[in-house]
Amino acid sequence: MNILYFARIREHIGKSSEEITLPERVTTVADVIEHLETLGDNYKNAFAEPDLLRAAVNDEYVPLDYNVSNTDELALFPPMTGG
Amino acid sequence: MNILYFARIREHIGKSSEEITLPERVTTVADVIEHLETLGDNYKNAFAEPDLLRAAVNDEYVPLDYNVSNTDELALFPPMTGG
Amino acid sequence: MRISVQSDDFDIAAEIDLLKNKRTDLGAIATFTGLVRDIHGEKDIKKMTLEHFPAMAEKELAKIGTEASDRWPLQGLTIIHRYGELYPGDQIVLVITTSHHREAAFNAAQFIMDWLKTDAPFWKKEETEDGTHWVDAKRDDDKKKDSWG
Amino acid sequence: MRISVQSDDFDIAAEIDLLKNKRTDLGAIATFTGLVRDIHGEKDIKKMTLEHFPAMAEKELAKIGTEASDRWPLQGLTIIHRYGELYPGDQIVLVITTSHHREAAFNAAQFIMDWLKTDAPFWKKEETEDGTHWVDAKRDDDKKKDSWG
Repeated sequence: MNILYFARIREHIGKSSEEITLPERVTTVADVIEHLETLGDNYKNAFAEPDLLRAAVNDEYVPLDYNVSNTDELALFPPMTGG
Repeated sequence: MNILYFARIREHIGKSSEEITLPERVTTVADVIEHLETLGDNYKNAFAEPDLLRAAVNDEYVPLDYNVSNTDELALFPPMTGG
Repeated sequence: MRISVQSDDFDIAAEIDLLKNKRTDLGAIATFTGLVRDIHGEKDIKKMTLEHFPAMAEKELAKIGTEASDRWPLQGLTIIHRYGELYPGDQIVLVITTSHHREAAFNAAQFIMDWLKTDAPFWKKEETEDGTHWVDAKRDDDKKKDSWG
Repeated sequence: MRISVQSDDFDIAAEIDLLKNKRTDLGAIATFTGLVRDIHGEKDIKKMTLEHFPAMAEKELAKIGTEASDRWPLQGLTIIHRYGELYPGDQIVLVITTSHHREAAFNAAQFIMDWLKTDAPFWKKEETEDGTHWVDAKRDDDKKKDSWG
């Protein structure tokens, strides 16, 4: 699965995108995040505040219980502050 | 008393201002209008719809029961339609 | 506060620049421009004449601007209203408000327009192929003004 | 509907002209411009960097514009949002709405700004003398969006 990171989350993780192969038990965006948190403290810090986490799958905003597969592109980012 | 007329009222009366000497019993703007209506049909037509009449005395909006004297300047006009 | 009652056209960009004037503390600029439309009801408008009460017009616009400044934290404010003969597409009125915050800028501009419609001494006369007629005031405009409390 | 996500500055007057384009049927034009302020809280802002999600930014702005067009009778609509490095006084965002009626133009512009704040994928990072930090989203912005129903 291709994952994109933006803003504060991108800075915590230290990269703007990466390719991750999802373990079999992973079905939702929340599962993906839980999996990412096993990869290191930088991920744990990035997702430390779940209230400040937003997601999009294939360029559409989705809730964290949205189902994903390896062929989806997932984007993770904090609440928007444009305008 | 100097009286100014604007818009539809000016056109009915046929002039944009005039000097009128108020009869003694005249105390309010409404009294002035009643007096003007005795001066001809053009005045009657100008003031035919009291709902569509607004007044200002010495450049301040006033209600029709406002007291006036010969030294005041009275302006009479329909509801505003600018903007 | 810049208030102008004029027959000449105005330039929105130049008016915004006057308010900005190299300031870097403005957060939001709202503008409203009212234009002469080519149709009223079902009739084509050829011309619109705006009559005004010169002694009161700028004074009443300034009162409305002061009222808006009392209600919202504005950093700057411009109200321009034209009079005279105008044609479809011509600009009639311009309101610009600046504030730290967008809500104040938006609300103040809308408030000024709503008050201006009922309180500024201007009268519109339209010319169509049937002749000329004075535009009727809308009861709805009184309601909009009153809705601000 | 004109939507643009760009690093370059924009020209309000040129954008209004694009919408007017010699039309004589417009009654009202509302604009909103958001600017970089030189102070946030008590700290001087030296620079603001706007990060965005390129694949989604124009698409989401277009969705917001379409939603506004469904709710109000608009004659034209422009939304421009910049990204990249900006400095105090710089323009960030422009919304222009045109309609026969002032209320539609005002409400649609305010609606677009309120939705844009929470739904457009842009993130602000400020640089002060203490270093850089990401701007926190305001809970108040969610309320403003929700207030439109």
